[in-house]
Parts: sequence; C-alpha cells; structure tokens
Amino acid sequence: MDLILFLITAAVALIGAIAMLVSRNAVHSALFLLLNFAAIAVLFLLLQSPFLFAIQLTVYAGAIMVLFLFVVMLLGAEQVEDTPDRIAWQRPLAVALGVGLLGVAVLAALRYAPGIPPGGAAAATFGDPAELGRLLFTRYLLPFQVTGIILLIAVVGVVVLNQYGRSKAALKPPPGD
Amino acid sequence: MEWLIWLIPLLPFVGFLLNVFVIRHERPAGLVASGLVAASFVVAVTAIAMLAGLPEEERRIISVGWEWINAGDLRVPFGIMLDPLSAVMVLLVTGVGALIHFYSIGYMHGDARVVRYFAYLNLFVTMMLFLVMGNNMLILFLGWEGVGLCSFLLIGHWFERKSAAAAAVKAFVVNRIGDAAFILAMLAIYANFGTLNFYEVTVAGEVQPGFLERVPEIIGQSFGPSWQPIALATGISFLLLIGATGKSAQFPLFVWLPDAMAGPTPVSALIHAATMVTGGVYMMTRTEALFAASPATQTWVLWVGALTALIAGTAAIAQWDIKRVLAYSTVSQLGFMVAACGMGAYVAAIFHLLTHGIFKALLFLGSGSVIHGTHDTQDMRKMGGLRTAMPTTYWTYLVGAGALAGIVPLAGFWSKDEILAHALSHNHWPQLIILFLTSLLTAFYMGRQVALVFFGTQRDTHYHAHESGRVMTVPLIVLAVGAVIGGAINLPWGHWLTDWLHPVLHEEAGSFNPVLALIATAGAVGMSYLGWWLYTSNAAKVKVGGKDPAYRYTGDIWDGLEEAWYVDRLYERVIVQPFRGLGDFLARVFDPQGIDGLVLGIGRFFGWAGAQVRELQSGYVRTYALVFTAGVVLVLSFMLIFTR
Amino acid sequence: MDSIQIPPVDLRLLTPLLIVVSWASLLLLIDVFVIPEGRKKLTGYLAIAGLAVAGLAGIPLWNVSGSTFAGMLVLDRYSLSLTWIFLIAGALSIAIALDYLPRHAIEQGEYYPLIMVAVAGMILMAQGTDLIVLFLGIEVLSITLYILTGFAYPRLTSEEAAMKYLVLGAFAAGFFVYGIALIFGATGTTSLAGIAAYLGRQPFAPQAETLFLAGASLVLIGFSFKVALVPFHMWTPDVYEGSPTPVAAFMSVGTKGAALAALLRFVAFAIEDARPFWLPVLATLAVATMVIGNLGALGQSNVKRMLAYSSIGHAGYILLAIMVAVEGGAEAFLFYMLAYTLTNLGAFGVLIALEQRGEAAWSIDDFGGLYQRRPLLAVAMALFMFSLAGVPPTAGFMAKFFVFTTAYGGGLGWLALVGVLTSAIAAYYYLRVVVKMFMQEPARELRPELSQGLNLEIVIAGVATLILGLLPAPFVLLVERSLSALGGG
Amino acid sequence: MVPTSYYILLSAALFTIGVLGVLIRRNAIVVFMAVELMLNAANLALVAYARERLSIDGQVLVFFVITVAAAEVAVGLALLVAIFRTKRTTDVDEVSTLRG
Amino acid sequence: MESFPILSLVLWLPTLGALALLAVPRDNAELARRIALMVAVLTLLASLALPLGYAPAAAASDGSLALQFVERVPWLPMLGASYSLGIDGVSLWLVMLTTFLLPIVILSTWDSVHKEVRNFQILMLLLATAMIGVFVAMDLLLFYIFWEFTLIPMTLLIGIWGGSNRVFAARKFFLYTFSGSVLMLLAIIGLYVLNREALAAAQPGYPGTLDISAIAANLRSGVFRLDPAMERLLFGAFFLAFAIKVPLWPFHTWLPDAHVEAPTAGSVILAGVLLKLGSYGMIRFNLTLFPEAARWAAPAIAVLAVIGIIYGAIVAFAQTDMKKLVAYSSVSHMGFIVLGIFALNRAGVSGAILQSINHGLSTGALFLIVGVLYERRHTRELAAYGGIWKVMPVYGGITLLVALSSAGLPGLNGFVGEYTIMQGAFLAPELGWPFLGFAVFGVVLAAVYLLRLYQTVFMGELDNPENQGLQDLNRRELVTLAALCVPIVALGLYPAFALGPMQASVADVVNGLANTVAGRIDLLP
Repeated sequence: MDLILFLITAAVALIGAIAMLVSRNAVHSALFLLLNFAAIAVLFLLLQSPFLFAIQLTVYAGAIMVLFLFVVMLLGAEQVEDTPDRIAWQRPLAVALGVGLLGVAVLAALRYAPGIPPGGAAAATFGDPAELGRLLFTRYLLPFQVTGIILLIAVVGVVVLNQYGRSKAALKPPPGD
Repeated sequence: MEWLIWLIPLLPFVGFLLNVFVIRHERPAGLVASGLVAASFVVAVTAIAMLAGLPEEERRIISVGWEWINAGDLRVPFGIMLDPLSAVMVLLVTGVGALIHFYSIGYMHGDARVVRYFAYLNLFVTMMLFLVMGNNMLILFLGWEGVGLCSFLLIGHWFERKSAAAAAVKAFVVNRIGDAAFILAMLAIYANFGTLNFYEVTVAGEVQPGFLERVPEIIGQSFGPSWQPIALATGISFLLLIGATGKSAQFPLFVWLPDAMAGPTPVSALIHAATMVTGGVYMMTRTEALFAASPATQTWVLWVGALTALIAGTAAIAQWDIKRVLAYSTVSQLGFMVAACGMGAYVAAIFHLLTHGIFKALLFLGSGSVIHGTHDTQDMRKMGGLRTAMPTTYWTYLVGAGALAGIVPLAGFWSKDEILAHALSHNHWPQLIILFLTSLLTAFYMGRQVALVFFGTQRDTHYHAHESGRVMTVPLIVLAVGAVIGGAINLPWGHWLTDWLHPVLHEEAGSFNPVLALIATAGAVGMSYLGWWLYTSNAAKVKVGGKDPAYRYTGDIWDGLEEAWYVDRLYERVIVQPFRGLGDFLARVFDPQGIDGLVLGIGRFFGWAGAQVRELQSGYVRTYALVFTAGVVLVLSFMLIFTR
Repeated sequence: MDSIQIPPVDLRLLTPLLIVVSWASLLLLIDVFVIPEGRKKLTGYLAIAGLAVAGLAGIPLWNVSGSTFAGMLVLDRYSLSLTWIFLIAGALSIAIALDYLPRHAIEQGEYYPLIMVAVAGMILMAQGTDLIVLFLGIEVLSITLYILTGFAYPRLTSEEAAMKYLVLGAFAAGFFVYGIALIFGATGTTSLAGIAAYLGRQPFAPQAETLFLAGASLVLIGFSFKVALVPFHMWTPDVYEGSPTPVAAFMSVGTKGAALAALLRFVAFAIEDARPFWLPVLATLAVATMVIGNLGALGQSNVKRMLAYSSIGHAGYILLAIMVAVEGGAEAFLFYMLAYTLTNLGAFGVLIALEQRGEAAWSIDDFGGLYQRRPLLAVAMALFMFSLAGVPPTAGFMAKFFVFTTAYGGGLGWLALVGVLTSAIAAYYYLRVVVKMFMQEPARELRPELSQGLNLEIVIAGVATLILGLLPAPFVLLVERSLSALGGG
Repeated sequence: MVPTSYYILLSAALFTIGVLGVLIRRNAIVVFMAVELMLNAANLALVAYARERLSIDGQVLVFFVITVAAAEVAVGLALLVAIFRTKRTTDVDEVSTLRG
Repeated sequence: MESFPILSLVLWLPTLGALALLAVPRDNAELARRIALMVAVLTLLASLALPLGYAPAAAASDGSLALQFVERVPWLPMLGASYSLGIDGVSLWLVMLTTFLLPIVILSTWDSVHKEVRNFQILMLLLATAMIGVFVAMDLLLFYIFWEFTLIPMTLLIGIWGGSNRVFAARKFFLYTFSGSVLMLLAIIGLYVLNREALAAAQPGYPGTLDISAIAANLRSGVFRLDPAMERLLFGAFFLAFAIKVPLWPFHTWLPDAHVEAPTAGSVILAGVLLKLGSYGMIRFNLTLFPEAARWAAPAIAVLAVIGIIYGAIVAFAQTDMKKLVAYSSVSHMGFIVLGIFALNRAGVSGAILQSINHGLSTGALFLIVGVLYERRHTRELAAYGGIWKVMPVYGGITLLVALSSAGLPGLNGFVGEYTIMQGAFLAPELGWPFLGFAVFGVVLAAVYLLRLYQTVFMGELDNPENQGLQDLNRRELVTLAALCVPIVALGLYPAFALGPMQASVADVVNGLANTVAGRIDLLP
C-alpha cells in the first residue's frame, strides 16, 4: 500500500521536476515545481514527518513559490530563453554530466542498500512536532539562533540591494564595463 | 751569494718600474734602461764567475724567494737558479740585450712613446731572465708568457698601424696555442712527478724533489684509451714540442714571426732573433731528459726542425722586405737548432743558439741601421748601392751575412757545422740532406740580400741615405766582433762550451768532419756568390711590381715561396674563417634562439597555458557550474570507484 | 507535555562571537536611527571598535577551552587564534572601506555591520564542531557576502558578480546539504566528534562505507567551493573583480580563511581515519589549484583579477598544510593565514589607493611609474608582491617555508615540489607589478589618494609583513601553543 | 514499508534534475528554482534517513535547510530585480561581462 | 672570539648605512654618495679584522665545520633555526672580496649613476648585506633568505638604472634565478626533515636543525644517512640553483642580458660577487653535504663546465658589444671555477676559490673599464672605437693589465687560479687529461677574444673624430681601477697569501669527499 502510494507520488515528483526543467515558460516551470514540492510533502508524510509536511506546504509551496511567481510576473520574465543559446555546446555535456552524477549517486545508494527499512519499530512519538520543537530548543539551540541571524541579514540584504535612492547618473561605469 | 742571482732579473725590472711610474723623458729613459741591463750583465758575469769557481758537480745555485702556489695538492715555489746552461743564456740575454738597448737610444730617438718602449724592453729582459733562470716549469712559463706579452707590446709599439696591431695580436695568440700545450705538459709532469721543479730544492726547510732526475720513473708508463695507449714520456715531451713550436716559430706555428717584423727593428733583433724565439730551444734543452726518454718525440722534433728550416729557407729567398728575409732566416735557423735537439745534439743547439743570437742580432741591427739611414725604407727593391753611403753598416753586415751563410771561420760556420756533423755521425741522412740544402739556400739569400741592399745603384732616390750615428754603429761593431770570434767558444779542438755544459747535458764533444766542413763551406761560398751574382747582374730589372730575376728559373713556384707556401692563407681559410663562422653562429643563432629560445620558450608555454585557463573563464555562470559539476563527478567517481 | 528545559550554555566560550553579533545588530539600528547621512564613517569607526572589543574580550579566554551548545561549538586556542585573525581582517577591511565607499558614492551604513556579521559567520566556522553549524556559518558568511558583493549597485559588474556568486553559492550549498544528508544517513550524526567516533570504531573498510565516502566528498566539495579550489574556483576571479575592492579584499582572506579553518577541522578531526581515501582527492585538488590558480594569474593585466587568481593559488598552498594538519600542518596553516591575511589586505589597500572616484584603476598599466609618484606606496606594494611571491625576507616566504616543511615532513614531498614550482611561475606575475611600478613610465595621470585609514592599514600590513618575515618566532610560538588542544570538542 | 533506498534513488534523481536545471536553463529565476529543487532533494534524503534510523535529528536539519533556502531565495530574487532594473533581462548569459 | 660580534658588524653595517640614507633627501646625490662611501669604507675596515684574526685550524673531530667568529642566537627554535654566522677558509676571502668591491663600486657611481642616486646607494648597501649574509650564514634558512634577498636589490638596480632593454633583463634575471632557487628551498626542507627524522629515532622530541655545520657533522658521523637516490636529488636541487647563478652552461642566457643592461656598478657587483654565490654554494653545500652524489655527478658537471669554457669564449669572440663580450667571458671563466670545484681535490677547490676572487677582481675591473668608455661616448660597440690608447694611455695600460689578468697571464692573479684549477682537474681521477685537453683551449681563446677587444678598441688608427677628444681617466676612475690592480698583481705574485688560510677548510671539504665510497668512472684503463 505504502509502496503504491510512494510510487505514484514519486512519479508525480519526477514528472514535476522534469517538466520544470523543460518548460520554456518560467511560470509553467514554477507551477511544475510547485507540483513537485507538493509531492515531496506527501513523501514527508509517508516518512512520518507531519511537521515537515506542513512546513513544506506553507513555506515552500506557499511562500517561496509565490515569491517566485511574483517575481516572474513582476519582471515579465516568463520567456527569456527565446534567443539562441550562446553556449549550446554545453548542453550535451551537461546531460552527460547529469547522467554521470546520477550514476554515482545510484551507485552510492545501491551499494549501501540496507534494503528493508527498520520494520515498523517507529515509536508513536516519532516525528512528533513537539519532539522536534524540543530538539530545536535544546540540542539545536545554536543553529536555531543562527538561522535568526540569517533571516535578519536576508532582510537587510534585500533592503540594501535595492537602493532606489541611488541615482544612476551619479555613477560613471568603470572603464571596461 | 744566493741573493746575487736575484739581482740579475730584478735590475731590469727596476728599470721597468722606473720607466713606467717615474721617468717621463726620452733621455733618462734610455740611459736608465740600458744602464740597468748593462748592470745586470755585469752582475751576471760576476755570478757566473762565482759559479765557475765551484766544483763541476755543484755548479748550480738555486734560490727560493717564497712559496708561490700552495694549494694543497699543488705546491710551487717561486725560485730561480743559475747553472751552466742558464749562465750562457743569461750572458746572451743581458749582453746582447744591453747592446740593443744602447742601439735603441739612437734608433728610437724622437719616437712619441719612447719611454714606454724602454719600459717594455726592460720588462722583456726581466721576463727572459726568468725564463732562463726559473728553477721550475712554472717560473719558466712565467717568463715564457711574459716575453710573449712584451713581444706583443713591442710589435704593437706603433699600434696606430693596423698591421702592427694585427701582428702583435697574431703573435700572442699563436704563441698561446703552443702555451696551451705547454700548460698541459706541466699538468702531466706535476701529475706524474708531484713537482714542477727541475732539480731538488729546499723550500721552508722541506725538501722538494726535482723531476728531471726522476724521468726514468715514467719510462714504460702509458696513458690514453686502451686500444691506443700512448707512452707517457712521449705524451709529455710531444706537448712540450708543441710549446716550443709556438715560441720558437717552428712549423706549423711559425706564421707569426714574419709578421712580427712590424715592430721596431731593435725589437726584432732582440726578441725575434736573439733571445725570445730561442726560448723553445732552451726549454727543450732544459727538459732534455724527457725528450731522451721518448725516441718517438725525438724523431718528431728532428723532422719539425728540419722541415721548418727548409720551408723557412725557401721562403726567405723570395722576400723583398729586408726584415722579412731575416725573419724567415731566423725561423730557418731555429729549425736548425730544433733539429739539433731532435738529434740529441743539445750542445750544438745551444752553440748555434748563441752564435746565431749574436750574428742575427747583428744582421737585424744592421738592417735597422739601413732602415734608419734610408728613412724607414724596408723594401729592398728601393735600395741598392748603399755600401758607399753606409760603410760601417755595410762591413758589419757583411760579417753577419757571412756568419749566417756559414763561411769559415766566422761563428756561424762552426755552430752549423757541428749540427751537420752530428747528423752525419748519427746517420740522420734525410735530415742531413735537408739541412744541407737549407744551408745552401741560406748562403744564397744572404748573397741576394747583400747584393740588393749594398751593391749596384740606389734604385729609389727619394731619400738621402746616410750612415747611422755612433750609438748605433758601436753595437754593430761589437756584435760583428762577436760574430767573427764567437765560434771560438766551441771549436772542435777546444769544445769549451761542451765542457761547461757538461754538468747539465752530460754530452761529449762530437767529432769534426773535415770533408763535410769543406763541402759545406764550398757550397756556402758558391751559393753566396750565385745569389750575389744573380742580383747584381740583374739589378736593373728589380723594381716594385716587377718579377724577381729568379722567377724565370722557377716559374710560379716563386710566388708560392714569397707567400711562404701559402701557410697563412691556409690557416685563414681552414681555421680562422670557420672559427669566425662558428662564433657568429653560436652568438647570433644558437645562443639567442637555441638555448635562450628554449628558456624563453618555457616562459611562453606557461603564458600559453595561462591563456587557456583564462579562455575557460568565459564569463558564463552556467559554464562555471558545468565545470563545478564535472569536478563533483570526478571526485565522487574517484572516491567510489577507484578506491575500491 | 513537559516544558522545554533549555540546557545551560557556557556563554563565556562565545564571548567574541556574541560581542560581534550583538554589536552588529545594535549598529544596524544605530546606523539607521542615530547616525546622520554623510557621516556614515562613524558607523565604520564603531564597527572597528566593536571588532577590537571582541578581540580584547578574547584575551582572557586564552587559557579557557571547552564546548557548549551540546558540543556544537567549541572554544580552543585554534579557534581563538583564528578569531583574532578574522577580527583583524574585518577591521582592516573596514579601514580600507572608510574612504572607498564615499569616493565611489556607495556609502551606506549597513556596510559595516554586514562586515561584522560576516566576521561572526567566520568565527562560527572556526568554532563550530557540527556540520550543521558549519553549514549555517557558511551561509551567514555567504549571504552577507552576496549582499556586499552587490553593494555597488547600480554598477552592473557588482551586480553581476553578486549574481554569479549567489547562483554558484547556492548550487554549492545544494551539494553541501546533500553531503550532510548522506553522512547523516551513514552515521546517524552530523557532529564531527560523532563522525570521528563512527570512523574510529572499526578498521575503515571502504566497500561498506560508500555512502559515507560519497557524503564526505560532497561536504569536501562544499568547502572547496568556499575555499575556491580548482575546479570549484571559477566564481572567484569574476566575483573579486566585480565586488567593491574592500569587499574583494575581505573575501580573499576572510571567506577563504574561514572555509579553510572549517575544512581543517573537518579533515583533521572528523575524517582523519579515512585519510587514505580523501588524501588523493585533496592532493589532486591541491595540484590543480596551485597550477591553475597561478596560470590564470599569469598574463592577467587586471591586477584585481590577478590577485583573485593568486588567492586561488594560495589556497592550494594552504591545502597542503591542511592535508597534514595533524602532523604540524595546523600550525603552518595558522601562520600562513596570518601572513596571507596581512599581505593580501595590504595589496588590496594599495589597489584601493589607486582607485579614484568612481574609476577603476586596476589595470597593470595604472601601476606604471608609481614609484615616481608615490615612492612609499610603491615600496609597500613591492613588499606585498614579494611576500605573495614568497621571496624572503617577508611573511609570505616564511609562511611558505612552514607549509612546505610540514608538507614534506608529512610525506607530501611531491606536493611541496609542485608548490615550489608553481611559486616560481607565480613570481612572474607578481614581479610584473613591481616592474611596472619601478621601471616603467606611468600610462596615465593618476593621483593615488591615501586616506588616513588606508594609510594606517597599509603601514600595519607592511610592517607586519616584514616582521613576520624576519622575526617569526614569537608568532610561530603563539601558533604552536594554540594548537595544543586542536579538535578538543 | 518502502525501502529507504527507493527514497534515496528518487532524491538522487531529483537532485540531478536540479543540477541540470542550473546547467541548462538560462532564465535566472528558473535557475533559482532548480537550486530549490536540489535542496528539496537533499531534504528528502535527510527525512528518509531520519526515518530509517529513527532519529529525528534529520528532520530538524531539514528545518534549517528550508530556512536557509528561503533566505537565499529572498536575497537572490532581490538581486535579480536589481539587475533587471539595469539590464532588463533575467537571462544569466546576458550577465557575463566579467571574464578572462 | 665570542667577545665581539665582528661578523654581525660587517654584515649589518651596510644595512645601517642604508637606513641612515633614508634620512637623506631624495635629491641630494652628493651627500648620499658620501655617506654610502663612508659606510662602505667602514665595512671594509671592519672586515679587515677577519683575515687578521683568522687562525687556520683543522676541522673538529666530530665532522662539523671549523668555523670562526661564530655567532649563534636562537631564531626559530621550533625548527632548529638560528641566527648563526661564521666563516671558514672557504668564505673568508669571498667576504673580503665583497667588502673590497663595495667602496670601489660606490666610488664608481660618481661617474656612472645620475638619477635617483640616493636610492641607488640604498639598494647597493642592502645588496652588500645580502651578499655578505650568504657567505657568513651558517644556517640553511638564514642562508636561503639572504640568497633570495639578493635578487630584489639587484633586480631593481638593473631595472631602474639599466639600459634601454632593462625591464626585460631585470625580469629575466629575477625569474630565471628565482626559478632556479625554488628547488633548492625544497631541498633545504628535505634535508631538514630527513635529518630530523633520522635523529628523532634516537632522540625523541628532537626538533631538527637547520645548522649547516651540525647537519654536516651528522652526515659525516653517519648518524644521518641519505640513501643515494635521495642524496642525488638533493644534490641536484642545490646544484641547479648554483649552476644558474654561476652560471654554468647551458643556464647562462640570463647573464648577458643582465650584464648588458645593468648599470656599471651593478655589472661589477653582479660579476664580482653575485656569481660567486653560486660557486661558494657548490663548495659549501654540494661538496660538503653530498659527497657521494658529488662524485657521481662530477664528470657530467665537468663536461658542462668544459663546454661552458669553450662555448663562452667562442661566443665572447663573436660579440660586438663590449659588455656582452665581458659577460660571455664570465661564462667561460666561471666554467673553470666549476671545473675546479668538481675536481674534488684540494688543488681544484682552492683554485676555484682563488679564481672566484680573481674573477671578481678582474671582471669587475673590466666592467668598470667598459663603464669608463660608456660614460664618455655612450656606446659600447667595438666598432665605435679604435686607437684610443693614444689619447688614453693610462686607461689603455690598466685595461691591458686587467685583460691579461683575465686571460690568465702568469704573474697576474688569473693564471694562478686557472692553473691550480687545471692541475686539480688533471689530478682528479674522475676527470683527468681528456677534460683538460679541451679546457686548455679556453686559455687560448681567452687571449683571442680579449686581445681582439683590445686591438679593436685601443689599437689601430684613431680614425673616429669623436674619439679624439676623449679624456684619460679622472682621479676617481684612476683610484677605483688602481685599487683593483693592486690585488690583481699581488695575488699573481704571492697567491699563497690567500691560498694559505683556506687550506685547512678546503682539506676538510675534500677529506669529507674522500671518506665516501665512490662509484668512480675511470677514464684510464
């Protein structure tokens, strides 16, 4: 039962990812990615992580994807890849490298292959958001604080990077630009 | 007593220092230079008198000044010695040297650099004295190269003349070739005997052996590749022979001497006739033990000497320049001496060296007097009939010419005859014939020269010929006397020289062969007359640009003789030009493009590689990611596949 | 449901870090609300003061060591020494920026606290003993640097550099996280001590450890990106060139130093037992880095870019020390970092002095005849160049000597060989600058401007470069002491 | 129960697709999306391992990764907007003046 | 001896002078020159204490070097590096050569340096410290630091005050010699590490040492053994650095460029002292530390040396630029020195040291001589001159003396050195007569190219009107050249003066060689 659910979800995730890769329209890409994220969220649930399931949906599928879509719309950047690719030679190389990467990853995974997961020994509390929260405030207190800093500088960064006040005319571009 | 012999070379050296650093004017320069050499002569006579007072076996005064080189394995003292062989050489050098110094006062009068001239001349005497008085090979070599330097300086005294400058350099360089062989010989001597001293000497309380006494030790030893071993004695003595061919202007290195005539004539007399060029003969005589140990080299020496005598003799008959005749004659006579050495007749060689030193100096000074009196004319075609204008010169010159030609009883006859007699008695037939022919040639070209210069009428009347002053004629007269009576030192009946040199050379007096003497004298007289006759009877046909009267008998061979068998031209083609070409190739092609090209090529390669790296840095972020991914794949596959 | 008991935290151990972070946060506010526009230098001075305070606060900790936050953070002399180096780097970077920013009309108060936050991230990387902490440290540093790189908005090169840096940085972060995931999968832990214990529990058998090796590789790659090891280096030249020069200076010593510090801890402490497996990989990377870095700098006519490539090359040298960290390499690493930090900041300082208002003066021709116009500046630059090239008697030489000595002693003689050979190549491009300055005529009229801060920075760097080169003993001693308890998490 | 390796294979595949996205796509926004996909793949692996080992730490890690991803995206998009304002494009190939 | 750090004084006096010069205004040339000259003379005077106080002594029994005037202060205790100075018979005269040439060179700058005079003097004094440092440093690290530091002032001297192509030459000089030395750095490191590892087995916690004398002692006593392959590698690394510096054929191509472009004073120092750093290093390191490898490599190196002797001479002959001619003559002469060193016997090595001094004096003088003409006519082309002996008699005379010294005329210094070297090489079982058969051509060719130079420049007609007004030497030039001529003559007549004190040390080096079992190549059947 689980397996079937897994296979279906996995298929959806893969399809979403591939579709994102090949869509020429950025909005489509974003939507396919959304699909992929949702599928992954389902997988999280399968893996007994309800908290992450929620986070995945709200933060990723929700906030981040909206941000993406917003920016795409804002900039009108749905279709920027109409011009010919200047480094088209790179595409086959990229695919080859992707295959290679996948190869070594599969090799790593298979060689390890414990095969069957620890059968049902999961405690009832496994994946309990409360447990997660406790860890965050005990063992992972430091990383937790640091994420705070990261978010702070992200905010500052967004502000700094878009200084509307600065006049372009005040600047001469450096020679060579 | 020992210090006395240091005075002999040091007195002229003082003269050199004074003339370089103190004296600025012609008169004091000449007087100081001549006076000091004369003083040296006096000291030498005194010292030799003392030497003669010693028992025969002890006639050797060695004085070590200081330890010259003390480099561990190599130790050489700076010491000089006086023994019978040195003594005769010292007398010749200081005696003839003093006369030529006096002569120079007159000859060089008014020259712009006369002070320097005398300084050089003094230095030359010093060095020549070191050459003959050195108690080891290295001191001998010091003098050897020192006289070479002075020769360079004096030939180049009138350096404004391109020919003089070139001749000076040529003399030094050709000598250097011989010197290189000399150095090799010294190296080999030291390597095998552990010393360069001729005789045992005590340095700072320590006895150093001499190698001459130990020559038998190396007999039978050989060196070189196993398929072609060379006897050690042969190797060493052959190298010394090459050294001697350079200094004594033997074939094949004689080419510098005729050119050296570009120097002032007294220089030619002193250096290129009487003393320096005999250095090689002296050296071979000194190291006679080494030559004696190698019959092979002896044969070479004999042939070199004989061939040189012939080649130079044939060249001498075709020259127009009064000094070049004498120069080739000198080469030829040196060949006689070298041949004598090759026969083992060292006393004869030294005897001839001494007499030749006197009469050739006389001839050169005489020619100098002629040149002086004809306002720097050297071409005999412009002379003629000078015997009336320059009687003293004429008569003294005649004596010298007779001595050279080997007319009884002049000095040259006795010494030359001793060599020929030795060749005869030791059955060196081919060489005997060659040397005999050469002596006939000698008589011929002297007859030719005397006829051209002093007989007939003056062919070029642009100058007024006059006799030279007393300062020049007196030395001529003194030398002429020497040329007459010089033979007395080793007459077949007295052989005083043989006895005197006996402690050094251990030679017995040879036998006198009256038949040979008669034939030789007859030949000399005959050929002299022939030469005289040919050129007095054809005197009118002699002119600049014209052919020699003898041309019609010999044809084009005569031109070849005039060019001394084209040896110079051969060297130019075979050695000098290829060397220049090689130099140009190495300096302009191989070095900058080959070696340096390689060096710069390495740099360029890195530059190219750097350009490739920058090429990859295309600016496309996706390319960067691609390279990144490639790195990931490589690292992962390395970890996962290759570390199994 | 029981309440969460926050475990006690030994705050003493993170005094410098805390001071830097809180000072930075406070400064952000002060900058916005107190300091008037046009006097933003004040913020800079305050930032320097903060860094100085943090440094001073570290002094009493010299004899303190211990770990806190459930073993995720450690204070030892190693991290403390690095902290000081980072603080110096930060302070000097601020000093050279004080005048640069207004001159280029990009003065904004946020610059200074951002640098401080970056320093905090670096300290975190030096002190962290858990992969997740290291990851977050990297991210703090990286995100700050993305911002600082793009600080010269709207100068397109600056934005381009930031974009490239960000894309590749995020790309690398993906690999890093995946590596953490694999390691977690293999070992069940992310703490360095846990990994070391996992490896130490049995003779290491590679067949069984595929997963772990793959994870470790990816983590190494993540670090390699930050350190700019070839082939993960390609962002470096573009980003350095595009960034505001003080930022490039900071990055060249800061990011690199922090990433190397973390790498060293990871390599020497966590995966030391797997040495036979990572050694060939790192060795290959080191060779590639030394060669490519120096080759790229060759013939570079843009001095800023040249310094970027040169920083790649130097990373290769430092990597040698890291590979033999347990055999004395750590000392060499610290000394190298110190020497390189001072020298490189000095060189960038000169570069900044050459930049006139809004104008880039990075072309090698701009250095032409500098000796005529500003002899002392030229001498200082020559000193830095010689130090970077490793010509005695400079800090750079001593540092190289230490690194090569330890590498040789650790059995990496052939890598040291590559090292000395590539430093011979490197001499070429460093010398080019010297040649330009002293032996050629100026290409155009430039009046280098030296503000007080810049002056001070160059003087400090120059003197330190000389002293470290001539009398390194006290520093080496300090460094040696600081390693008495390496990895004691 | 689904074997962990299935999850890992899926995660590897997604990760690779993400990598390809960065390598192939030119639209900077899509590039960012691809990066997000890579991070998500890593998250999936983490959660899978956490499940296998019954160690909830893996899930905590995912939490941090998501936060970082969010921060990066925020800064990245802000940068993109900034560039777009000057350059009027989001094509990463157009932003390639720095080279050599 | 420990009472007064005389070596430190000699070593740092020039640097102190350089620092003092910083206080002089940049454009006050005269004052700068005077101060520099004073410092140089003081250094010379101070250094006189060295030969006066030097007592030739046999080597210590433990195999360490018999050093004198030793100073040792810990410097980097963790590496066993110390500020360790000392001289022995090998370095004594080289130090003296340096301090002797320094005032001469500075005196020559009055006539030959016209811009940035103060800075020129500063660099010259710094260079002096570096060069003396190379000779007196008895610690590998210290040695290397001085060794490399010589490059910086010299490069700047060439690059700032040089001729038209000075930048290229300066760059080439720096890069070539620097590249050559980096392998030596690695070899120093290797020597240190291997020595530490060898001794740490017996004494745990041994920090290692960089002290040359201690390492030599360890090697000789067998406590520290190098396996042959490693010894050869280390030997090679050291040798490459020295071979480039010397320069040995075919590593010589930097030299002509550097010489031609360098200012006169720079050329003098370059030829006079810098090249000797290489020959000194060969004796101090290659022979002393790696005797086995030295024996192994000697024939091959001697072949290069002999090629260099002849090649340098031939190329010198083909030059039209006087400085280039002299530069290539250095290649030839330095070939002799290398030949002597790798004769591996006392005659060869002491000859090489003596010849190092001789070459420093005579080639230094030759460069000064070329500089004299260059200052007057601003050309170094041979063709531009001819017959100038007439207008410059004193100059011509001194030139002749120096040229003959360079050509190896007996009675002057060059001959003694060359002959001693040749005798050493002849006696060496590894080399022997075939080498000399070629090397001796160098003697012939030296006469060829030097006399050709002399003939072209000084003899012949004074046909170029520009040359007719040439002034003979002024007082300063006369003093500088005469000062060089004194030792040229003195060493020619009484070389034992210099050879004596070095014998004990040379014997020490050679004995170290003899103790090793050698796979020697017999040229004799």
